[in-house]
Formats: sequence, C-alpha cells, structure tokens
Amino acid sequence: MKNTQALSLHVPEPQTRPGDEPDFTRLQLPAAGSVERPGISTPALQMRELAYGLIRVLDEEGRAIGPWNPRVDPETLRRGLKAMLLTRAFDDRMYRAQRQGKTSFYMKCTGEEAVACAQALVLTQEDMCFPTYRQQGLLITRGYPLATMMNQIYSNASDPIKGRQLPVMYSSKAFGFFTISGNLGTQYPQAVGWAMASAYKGDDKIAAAWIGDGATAEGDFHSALTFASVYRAPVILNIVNNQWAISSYHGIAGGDQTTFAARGIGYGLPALRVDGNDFLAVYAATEWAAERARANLGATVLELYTYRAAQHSTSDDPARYRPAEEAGGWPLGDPVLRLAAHLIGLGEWSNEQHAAYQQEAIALVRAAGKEAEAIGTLGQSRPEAATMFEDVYKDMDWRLLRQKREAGF
Amino acid sequence: MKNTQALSLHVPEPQTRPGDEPDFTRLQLPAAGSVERPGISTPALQMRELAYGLIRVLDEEGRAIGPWNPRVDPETLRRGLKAMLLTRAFDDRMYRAQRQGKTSFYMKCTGEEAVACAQALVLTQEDMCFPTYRQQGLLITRGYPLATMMNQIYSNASDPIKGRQLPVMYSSKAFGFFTISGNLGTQYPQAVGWAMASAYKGDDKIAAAWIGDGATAEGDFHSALTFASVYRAPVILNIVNNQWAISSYHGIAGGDQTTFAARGIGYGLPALRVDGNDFLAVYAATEWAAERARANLGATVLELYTYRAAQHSTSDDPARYRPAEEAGGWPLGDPVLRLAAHLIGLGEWSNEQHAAYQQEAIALVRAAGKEAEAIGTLGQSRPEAATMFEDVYKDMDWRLLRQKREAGF
Amino acid sequence: MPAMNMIQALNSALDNMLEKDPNVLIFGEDVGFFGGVFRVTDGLQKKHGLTRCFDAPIAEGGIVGAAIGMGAYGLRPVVEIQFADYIYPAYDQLVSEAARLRYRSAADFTAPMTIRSPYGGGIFGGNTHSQSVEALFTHVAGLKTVIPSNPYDAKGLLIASIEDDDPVLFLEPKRIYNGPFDGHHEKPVSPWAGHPMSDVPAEHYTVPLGKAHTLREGKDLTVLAYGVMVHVALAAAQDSGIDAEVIDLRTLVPVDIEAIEASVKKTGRCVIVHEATRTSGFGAELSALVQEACFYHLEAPIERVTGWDTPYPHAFEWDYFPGPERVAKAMRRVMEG
Amino acid sequence: MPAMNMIQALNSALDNMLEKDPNVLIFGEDVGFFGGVFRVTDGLQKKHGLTRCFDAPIAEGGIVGAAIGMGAYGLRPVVEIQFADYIYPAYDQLVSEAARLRYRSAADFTAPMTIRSPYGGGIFGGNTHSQSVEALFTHVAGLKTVIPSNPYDAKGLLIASIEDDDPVLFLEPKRIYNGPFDGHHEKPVSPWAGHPMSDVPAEHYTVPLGKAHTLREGKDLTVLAYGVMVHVALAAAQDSGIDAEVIDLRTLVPVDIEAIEASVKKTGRCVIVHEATRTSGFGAELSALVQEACFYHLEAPIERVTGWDTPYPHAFEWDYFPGPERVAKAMRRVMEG
Ligand SMILES: Cc1ncc(C[n+]2csc(CCOP(=O)(O)OP(=O)(O)O)c2C)c(N)n1
Ligand SMILES: Cc1ncc(C[n+]2csc(CCOP(=O)(O)OP(=O)(O)O)c2C)c(N)n1
Ligand SMILES: [Mg+2]
Ligand SMILES: [Mg+2]
Repeated sequence: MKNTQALSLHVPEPQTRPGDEPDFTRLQLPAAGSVERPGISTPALQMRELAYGLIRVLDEEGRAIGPWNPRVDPETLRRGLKAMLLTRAFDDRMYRAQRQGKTSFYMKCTGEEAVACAQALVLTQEDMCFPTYRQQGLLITRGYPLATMMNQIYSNASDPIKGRQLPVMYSSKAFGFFTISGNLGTQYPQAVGWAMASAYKGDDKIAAAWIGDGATAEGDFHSALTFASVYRAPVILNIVNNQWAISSYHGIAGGDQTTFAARGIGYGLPALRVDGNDFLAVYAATEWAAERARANLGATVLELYTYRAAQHSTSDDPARYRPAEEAGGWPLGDPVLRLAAHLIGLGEWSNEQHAAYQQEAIALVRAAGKEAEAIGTLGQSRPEAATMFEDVYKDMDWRLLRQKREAGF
Repeated sequence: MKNTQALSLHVPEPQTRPGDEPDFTRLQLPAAGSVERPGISTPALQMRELAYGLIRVLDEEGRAIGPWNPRVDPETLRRGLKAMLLTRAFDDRMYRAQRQGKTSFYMKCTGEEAVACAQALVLTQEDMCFPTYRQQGLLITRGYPLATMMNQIYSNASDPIKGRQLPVMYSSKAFGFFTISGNLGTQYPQAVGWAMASAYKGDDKIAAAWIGDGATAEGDFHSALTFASVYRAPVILNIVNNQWAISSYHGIAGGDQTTFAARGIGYGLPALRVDGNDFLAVYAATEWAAERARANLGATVLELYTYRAAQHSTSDDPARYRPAEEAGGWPLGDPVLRLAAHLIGLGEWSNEQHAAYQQEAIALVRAAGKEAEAIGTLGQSRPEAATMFEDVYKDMDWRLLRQKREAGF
Repeated sequence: MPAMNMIQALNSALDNMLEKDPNVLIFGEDVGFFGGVFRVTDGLQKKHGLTRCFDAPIAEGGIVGAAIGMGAYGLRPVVEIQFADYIYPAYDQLVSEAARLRYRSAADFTAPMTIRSPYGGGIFGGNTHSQSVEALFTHVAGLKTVIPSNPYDAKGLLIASIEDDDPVLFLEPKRIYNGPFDGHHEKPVSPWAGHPMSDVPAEHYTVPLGKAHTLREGKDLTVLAYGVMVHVALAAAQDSGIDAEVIDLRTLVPVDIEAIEASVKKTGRCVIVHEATRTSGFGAELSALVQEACFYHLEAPIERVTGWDTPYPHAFEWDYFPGPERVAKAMRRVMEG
Repeated sequence: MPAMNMIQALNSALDNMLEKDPNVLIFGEDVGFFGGVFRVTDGLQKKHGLTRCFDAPIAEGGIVGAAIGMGAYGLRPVVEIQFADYIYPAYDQLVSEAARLRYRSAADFTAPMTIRSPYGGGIFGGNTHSQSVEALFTHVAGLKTVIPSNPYDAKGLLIASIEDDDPVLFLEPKRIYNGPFDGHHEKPVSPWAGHPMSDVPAEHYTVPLGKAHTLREGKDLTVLAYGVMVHVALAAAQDSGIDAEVIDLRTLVPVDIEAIEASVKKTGRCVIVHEATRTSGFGAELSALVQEACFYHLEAPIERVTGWDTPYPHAFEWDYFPGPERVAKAMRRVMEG
C-alpha cells in the first residue's frame, strides 16, 4: 500500500492568545447532579463513562443536588471555606513578600483552593499526601502553623528543612505531607509504593498523590498507574487539570484528544472527572475514592477540573501567552464564592461573616508574618551554615567531614 | 474518615503454574466476524469498544468472514504463509546453532509469526519499522538475505553491524528496519519522532513500532502515546501481547485489569484488539491503521493478541514457571496452520505444497547457513578488530585514536 | 556589531540555523509561543512558523526519544530541557540510544541532535534549579558535551553543535545569561554589554568543538575551568596576583588535551575548578589526564575547587558555590606546594 | 561452612534478612516465582510468601519510585534491576529522589533501600548486558555504591547494605557469580568451591561498608580495583612478578581513603583498574584522590587500565575487557616510570 497524500505535522494551539477574547464555548459542562454515583465496588469497566462526565454538586443557585451530594455538615463546610480563605490570604501575602524581595520565589494556588482544602478534610492525618507545589491548602486546612510555612519560604533560622529547599517545598511527616520535589511527577509512584507498604503491613492508612495536567506526560505517571492497578494499591491519584502548564495549554499534554481522567481507563482503574471548583463535588469524589481504598478495592484516579487563575509562579507572566480576561471568565467560577453562596443559601453563613473572616484571615497571616519575619527573611537569617553538610547521609563520611572543615565550619 | 479494615497487598499470580493443567476458560474470545469495522475517520471516542473486542477474520473452519475480511489475493497470502514457514525454519536452525555453540544467544518468535509477516506485507519498504527482537518476520518477509541475518547472529567478518551487537539485534535502513535496542521500549517514542519528521517534511512515509506486553510498563510507552496523540503522528503502535514477559505473566503488566489495547483509549487514540494468530485479522487491522496514518488522521494502537510458544530466549526455560502444555493448548491456535487451512479451503494451497515448502524453507535456511558458516560462527571469524573504535562518533577523537593504538591496532 | 547577551546570542544562533537549514527544528517545554522560560527561543515560532519551534509535553524522555527518531529521519532537532536538573527522565534515551545509535548500527542509522539545557547555580534556585550535570554525561561514549562561557562562544559553539553529526549536550550556564559573573556576589551585577565577548555577529559562524580558549596567559599556574567558573577563575587570578594561565575548556568531550598539556607543562601547576559536586566530577577526569600527561612537570599537587559533596542548598548558595576566594586560596596553596 | 558461590551467598543474605526483619521485602522483574534470571532470589517467594518477594512490571523507574515510598513508610525494600544496563529509566528516581529525600526534608523523611543489579561484561552479553555503570552514580551525593568481589563479601556487604539507613546501589559483577575470573579467558573456568572466600556462614553477618580489603600485600606498587578486576589484578601481579599490593575497594562511595593513602604512600606507585569506559570513570576520581593525598610520595604517573571509550562490542569482548596482560603491562610501565 503506497501513499499519495502529503502528510503534515499537527501542532496543537489554544483557541485564544493574548489580545483575543477568551472563548469557553467548546467546553461541555454537564449540569450539576447529572452524573450517576455507582457503588464503590462496581467493576471499573462498568464505570468508564465517569471519566467523560463531570461530577458537580453545586448548581447555579448554590444548591447541593444529585447523587454525589456528600451531605457534609455545615460546620465542616465552614471549616473548608475558612481554610480556602486563609489559603488565599496566605498566597496573597507571600506573593507580595516575594515582590518585596523577602524571598526568592513563590507559587499561588488561586482558583484551585477547593482541591486541597476539601481533600484535607476527607483524609486523616495518618494518611500520607504526596503533593505538588500547589497543595499548600492541605497544610493550611490541617492547621499547620503558617509561621512555619513562612520560615520555610524565608529559609530562615527556623526553617524546619534547614534552608535546603526552594520556597514552598514544604515537608511534614507529622501532618501527613510528603516532602515536595522540584522534579515533576516523581511523587506519583512513591505514593503508590507508600500505599503498597501500608497494605503489605496490614495497616489501614491510605495515600493520596497530586499531579498537574502538564506533568501527567512524565513516565512516572504511567508507572504509578501501572503499579497501582497491578497491586491494587490503596491510593487516590489526583490529576489537577488547571488548564495550563506554565505557558503550555492542556492540549500540549493531550487534553484536546480526551479527558485526563480517561487515562485511568487504560489501566482498568475507576476514574472520576470532577468539577474542581465545586467544594462539595471534590469532597464527595474524594470520599468515594477513599472508601474504595480503605475497603481494599484499590486505586482511583480523580481528574479535578479547574483553572490556574494566577501566574504559574512569581517567575511567570501569563499575559504573554493567554488572554488577560481568561481567568475571570472561567465558567466554573470561583470555589470560594461558590461554597460561600451555598452556605449562605443554607443560612449557615452570611456576607458579613465572610467579610469578617476575610479580615481575620488577613490578620492571622499578618501575625504569622510578623513571627516569621522576626526570625528573618531570605538572607537575613538562616540555619547554621554547618548544617548544610548534614543529612546527605545518616552519618557524615570522611569527605563531608573534610569539606565541612575546609568550608570553615 | 477513619479506617477500620486491615488492608492487604495484592500480588497477581497466573491461574496455573508448572504441574497444573493449563486453563483458558477465563479467556473471552468473541467469534470471528463479530467485531464491527468503522470507517477510518470515525472519532476515536466512538470506537472505544474495539479495544475490548477481538478482531478475528478466520473462523473455526478456516473461512474468512465478517467486515474485517481484508480480501487479500491468494498470491499475497501464499507469500505470507511462506514467509511464516521460512521464519519458523530460520528460528529452528538458529536455535540449534546456539545450542551447538555457534553463537551466544538467540530468540525465536514461534507462534507469533503472523504479526510481523502480515504487517510486512501491508507496510512499504519506505515506511520505517521500529521493532523489538521478535519481529524477524519483517526482514524475512521482505526478502532480506538470510545469510546476512546469520552473519549478524555469528558476529562474523560479514556482520553488517560489525560484531557490535548481541545476536538478533539487526539493523537495516534499506529494508526499513530500525536498529534494535536491548533496552525495552526505547523504540516507541523514536518511531513517533520519525513519523513526526515525515509529517514535518510533508512526505508520505509512515512509521510502525512494536512493543511487548511486558514492556508497555516502561515510561517510553507512555511518552510515545502522548506524543503520538498530541501531534497526530502517522504511526502504528503495535503491542504484541504474547502473554509472557520472560517468566512474568501478562497480569504483572496490568493485563488482569483490562486489555492492553485499552491503554490507547486514555490518550484518545483509536485502539484495536486483534487476534494475532489470525493472519487476515492482523493484515486487515494493520491496513486500517496504515490508511488512517496515511490520511493524516494520526496514530492507531493495535494489540496483537498471541502467545509466546517458545522460550523467551536461549537463556530461558519456561518449564520452570508455566505448564509445559500451555503453549500447545493456546485456543487461538497456530498462525501457520490457520492460514494454511484457509488457503487450502480456497483451493489455493494443499498439504503437499505445504510439506514441499517446509522442505524448501529448510533448504533455503540450510543454504544460507552454509554461506554464513563459511565466513564463520562466533569467535571463528569477526570483523577487523580495529573497527571497534569506529562509529562511536563520526570521527575518532584523540582518545579513541590513542586507545586504538594502545590496543595494538 | 551589536552587543548581545548570552540569551540573544543563543537566539541568534537558532534563528540563523532555522533560516539556513529546513531540517532544523526546535521543540521543548514552553519554547514555542512563549519563547522559553529563559526566553532563548523568543520570537522564533512567530518568525519561522508553528512547526519549526513548538511546545512539547512535559516528558523529557519523550522529547529526546522523538528527537532521535527525527534525527534518524534526517532532521537536525534542537531540543530544550528546561533545566538540566530535569534531564534525568531522558537519561535512558540519551545514554542507551542517542549515544549508541551510530555504533550499534555501524552508522546505518545516526541521530544528529543538540540538547540544550540551562545548568548551574547562583540564581537561588535551590537543589532542583542549580545542578551541574556534566559529569553524568562525560562518561558516556558517543556523546559530546559543550559549555560556553560568553555570548560569542555561545553562538559559535551552538551552531557548531547543531551542524555536528553526533549528539551534543549543550549546557548553558544560566548564571551568566545576562552578564558575566565572577562569583563576587556581593558586588553589583554587570551586563554583557561592554565585555569583548559580547560582540556577536548577526550572521552564521562557528566556534569549533574540541578547542579550548586560553583567556589569560600566565606562567606560574594553570587554571582549568568552563562556564561560569571561567569568570571566577579570572577574578581569582586577579585577586591573588598569581601569574595564572586561565583556560576555558569550552568542550568537555572531546576535551582539548593539547592545550591542557602544553599549558601545564609550561606552568608545572594546576588548579581545576567546577561548580558540580566534587566526587566523580569532571575535575576528576581532568586531574587524572593532567597527571598522566604532565607528571614529570608537576611541582605541586593538582587541586580541585568544586561544589561540596552535598545537594545545592537554597540558603547556602554562596557557601556551596566555589567562589573566587576559594579558588584563590587553592591557587596559593598550589603555588606553595 | 558450606562453600557457596556468589549467587548462593547473595540468596543466603536475602534469606537471612527476610527471616530477621519483617520490613524487608524484595521485588523486581522476574524475581518472584521464577527466582530471578540469575537465580539470586530462587526459592525466596516459596519460603517467605508471595508478598515478601514478588515480580514487578518492567518499569525500573516505577520499581525504584515504589521502593522509595515503601522506604518512607518504614520498610526496607530490596529491589533488583535485572541488568545494570537497564537502570537508566530509574535514574531520576535514584538521583533526584532516593539520594535527596533525607537532605531535602532535613531527615523528616528517609528511604532506606538497596538496589541490587548485576553489572559488567565478560559473558558475551553485548552492549546492553555488559555495562559498568558505577561512575554514573558515584557522582551523586546521597547514594552509596558497593561492589563485592567474592561470595563472603557479597553476603556480608549485602546485609550491611540492607541494614544501612541510606540508599545503597549494590552492583554484582555477574562474570564472577559462578566462579572467580581472572581475565584469562583462554583458560578453563574455575568454580568458587575451594576459594577461601567461598566459605560463607549460613547465618547473618556483615562486612562493613566503607572499608577496603587488602588482598595481597606488596611494597612496590598499589593496584586499586573492585569487582571482577580484583581477580584480574591479582593475576597480573602474579604474571608480572611485581611485588604489588592489591586493594579490593569493596565500597566506592564512601571509598576507604585511609587504606588507599597508606598503601600508595608505602609503595609510591599506583595502577587503577576498572572495566568501565575510561573517561570520567571511577578511576578518574581514584587517580585524583591518590594524587591529592600522595603527590609527594609518587614516583611515577598513576595509570588507569580500563575499558575503552566505546560501547561494549559483542565480538570484541576480550579486546575491550582490560585483562591481566593489559594490567601487567601498565604495572611494568609504572615500575619503570
Ligand atoms: C521533570 C521536570 N520537568 C520540567 C520541570 C519544569 N516545570 C516546573 S512546573 C512546570 C509546569 C507544570 O505544569 P502542571 O503539571 O500542569 O502543574 P501546574 O503548575 O499547572 O500546577 C514545568 C514544566 C520540572 N519541574 N520537572
Ligand atoms: C529497560 C529494560 N528492562 C529490562 C530488560 C530485560 N528484559 C529483556 S526481555 C524482557 C521481557 C520482555 O517482555 P515483553 O515486553 O512481553 O516482550 P516479549 O519478550 O514477550 O516479546 C525483559 C524484562 C530490558 N531488556 N530492558
Ligand atoms: Mg497545570
Ligand atoms: Mg511478552
């Protein structure tokens, strides 16, 4: 069979670029409550359509509807809302801190707060989270001290990881928060291994991992899903599809061809596609996946469909590659406002309470900032320099001992 | 949400081990002719069920039936049958050659001959094949000199790749056969890149790649499918599921959870599951995929469902890990016998012709063997030793010049 | 000639090559519309078209794997690995494939390609935006490794790398993208403009691979360096007042053994400087080579001044970075040796 | 004590550790029911259970990645990479993760684990079943690298590696799995039985990491070697008649600098032997260290006898392999130097 037609290379491009009007008409967004909720022991093969739907609980009026309504008590929802507001206040201050030269780098999660804040409420602190750099909400929801986060960001004398990592690369075993890596995707098979270890020991802890839409292209994503499927690891594999990977739109990771949740189907894993800006939907889907894991039914893939409203990091300027108005126009709205509207509709929250907590959050962050800055910002204060030779190995070998001496410590 | 249930680690095991009766009752094998044949421009999303079916053309009586019947002329089928017989004869002799100490290593493709032999007839010699070590049928079908293959296997003075590679790691640009790597999976993204290059140039050549069921777990498999999907590369991505990866059954690669073809669905690629022992089914599916690629519609995943009837390699002994009778009981039969029965049914072949060609094949292989052995078997003859310093780079740098001298050449 | 910084010089090299050779194409993470996180490919997509310079999935192994296939087809891909710290997922494709293709096929297949990647520290990038990975590749037969230290060389060496028929790892010392940096981090940053090596022709030219450049002649001691460390070595020579000969290696594989040998035979003393971790760094190979070639001329032990055998710690950037003081100290020790 | 070959000794080490520590588990390609392509894990699944020793998907990155997660949980995984030539897909997980976890989390998280892998040539395995990869890891701060040369050490060092709280790359010279091999490939193969180091206790014991072993005392010249090359060095000493001291390094990182320094200071001469490609091999580091520590004691240039800077070519196994003749020749040159 010979060919006659000249081929051509397809390079995907987003619909709009700076200067264009943002256009979301191509998005197919099923109505809230329209996706069915199968039992957790349903065979994955029978649940494949979940990867193409969109689990939504909150409707346009802020009511919780449909089978995925997790019926969370208002107190828990208020905790979640406050955690999101606190996360946003924290992000705002640290972004400014970087601009003021107090640190070298910062990354916000604006618009994506529901992901980590809802999930932190579902998982226990004994479960282990393997996050990326955009799940600070996990720590904040769990009450990790804001000042300690800042100490890490400032690499100051009280930085719990001793000034060794780039800002935002937190680590806290006590809070079930695995040390963040700069190398994308590596946490995914590690989470699966951790979950396998819990199963191996006959324990009851589960693991959860997060990865960005862009980073799903890494080989580690594939090996993680393979291992999770083969060994039925008790792990929740979250894909945070915030539409962008620095300047590359989701189509560069394959997002034009199918959903990211669909990747899970290829491994025979149940895969849910979830409105990531709908706190209740994220909560419900995570609960479902956690139940499966705890019942020894294995791993679940969750695509959390959201939008990166801010810069990739303080080193980035999205105005160079996407319409400035795109973030504001995101059809799934703002997770904070949507959950607030829901609670207000229930009579469990008010605009006054909202404004008051916003102020409180700012105050909490400010107080933490004072505490951390009293210790010092980047370059003003730092851990003992001699500690830079520690923890390479459990014990320093002769090379490190000599080098430490050579360095004058 | 706390857990109460103790978890346990699932390690998949095949149904049977040495000493057990082979058991194929779990296999679901749809009847020949039962799978629909969509048009090549059908959206992948609408063709997902193809990944779970099994395209079969030859029925139990050896008749070609159903929409996937490629209606190949008998002359071409006879060529295919002869190529399979020749491949089998070649394998047999080279296996014995290794046992006789004439070479260090050999790998047979017994039971899987239809894969490469049918596909070689669909693709042109300008298309590039990126094979594994089990597609010698591609070269044999295309008439690559058997003696040259043997020269490579013997690493003798006429080895076209100068004694540098392990036996069976052929390379022939002229025959559209990419240099085989010992590292599993690496050829997959390379094939995609080659196909992208053809599209980039506006040429009309397409690429095809092969990978084993076991090797699909490598990260390269994932990046290849991602790139193929994103850039709509004109490439056929074959997964040869021969049930085993050395001693590991397909379940260790995830084969118990879903089909290997289903992997393609996760990337939005069309994925066909094909009876790999049915020459006509392999031919038809490959033709369909090639048409898609040539029409600029992008990549197709093909799972070729077959069985590795022989040892993994001459270093292996399958009796240690699977029932001895398993190969003989494979329910999809022997590709050679099935195609022969079909041709005999058509009146285009006979038992006598079959027996005669088997003898002819043995004679052809024997003649090639004489030719190659006249040059020398491993250790008896080899390329000029000084050539071992060539082709590291285009030109030898001072290190290689000095080392060559130091080595006494 | 316009003064160019290193980013502009690299951009100019790519622009020239896209213009000259239709088989050259560029891809990598964020290199297309956006022009790369360090802006090295800025404007190239707009000027040369979508398929000549485009974004790639975040899969370094896929990027290099695809480039190998393209190279085998006959193209000359130039791929960017966003940070050298992220090259490891591509390690198998580089080591087992790009480096081996020619050899294992007896030149039936080859894969000319250039892998560009910013490397090195000094930008407060922490452990995963600061690494110097060269020694993890210099051991690999079949690969060449090139590291420029200034805009003129950057352009000429990059063009030479793209035109080379073997795979070339082209490491860009990101600390000096915008200006030379001699390690005196307490002093204000200076731009490239005004530096003699920032006079970069707009047209195509090459700087040959495998040839070192003696930046400073001297008779008492030889300093071998590359990338940022060239500037640090010059500052240390200046600061110490030692009559040092400073050699910018420019290519690590194949290294310019003649230049090294001639210089050390003249001076009888040698200091080797690199930013990477000491153990098994490229300095070890240089030390071994010098010792083998110049044993009878050596008057003192060869010293290595390098990053410590630790990861690159964010808060201790300047304690880790082998700055001019440490280099000068070593030079003095070697002079006394 | 029963004589064990290296495979049996390694199997015994794993058996002891599975027995002793419920947190030890083994996985890798074909290591479960089958017992590994080199039979090192033979019988362990049957004896200790399906979840203690099991098959893994063909995904070296996944194997190491999962092991890191297990290590962080508190287990002590021992994973097998079927051939060292196939370790590259795991390179990122090893270099960026296993090696960095302790440092980047200030010991909040650690991942003790042992990565076993057969390496080296001499078995007609061609380019992808013969590689010596040690120098690609010795540069990585946070990893330890161990290479045994005989059954006794193999068992003791493997147990010490598993019990070590840092990630250890444990490379097994496959050419000597079944018997010592001194490079005289023309002679008949000898089994381990009868060799003093094949007396291996069935019980748990350790050989400490970081300690070299002087196999042959001598006063004229020091030979530094590891793995197979230890036996080649002994043969070369024998063949040449030179009164050489042969040191088996056993651990490359951290290397036993004291033993090296003491010996070279005594002999004044040094030859370094490894099978890996020369440029940037571990021999470069050894040469640099020896030169730094013993410069004023050296009476001749240090020589490196290594594999050539080419891939490992199937038909030219013995031209590539640095056999006793080449080593003896270098020893003679160094004696004359
Ligand atoms: C292995 C690796 N390659 C490249 C990078 C550089 N990098 C950092 S973030 C990023 C984009 C990630 O996008 P995505 O996964 O979608 O996550 P998001 O930032 O949107 O949360 C890139 C390319 C990296 N950190 N690691
Ligand atoms: C990267 C890598 N890992 C491991 C191996 C060792 N190995 C060679 S063949 C093989 C099994 C491959 O099985 P499969 O992919 O199913 O192909 P088949 O042999 O069945 O055709 C393994 C593990 C290798 N060659 N490369
Ligand atoms: Mg993203
Ligand atoms: Mg197989």
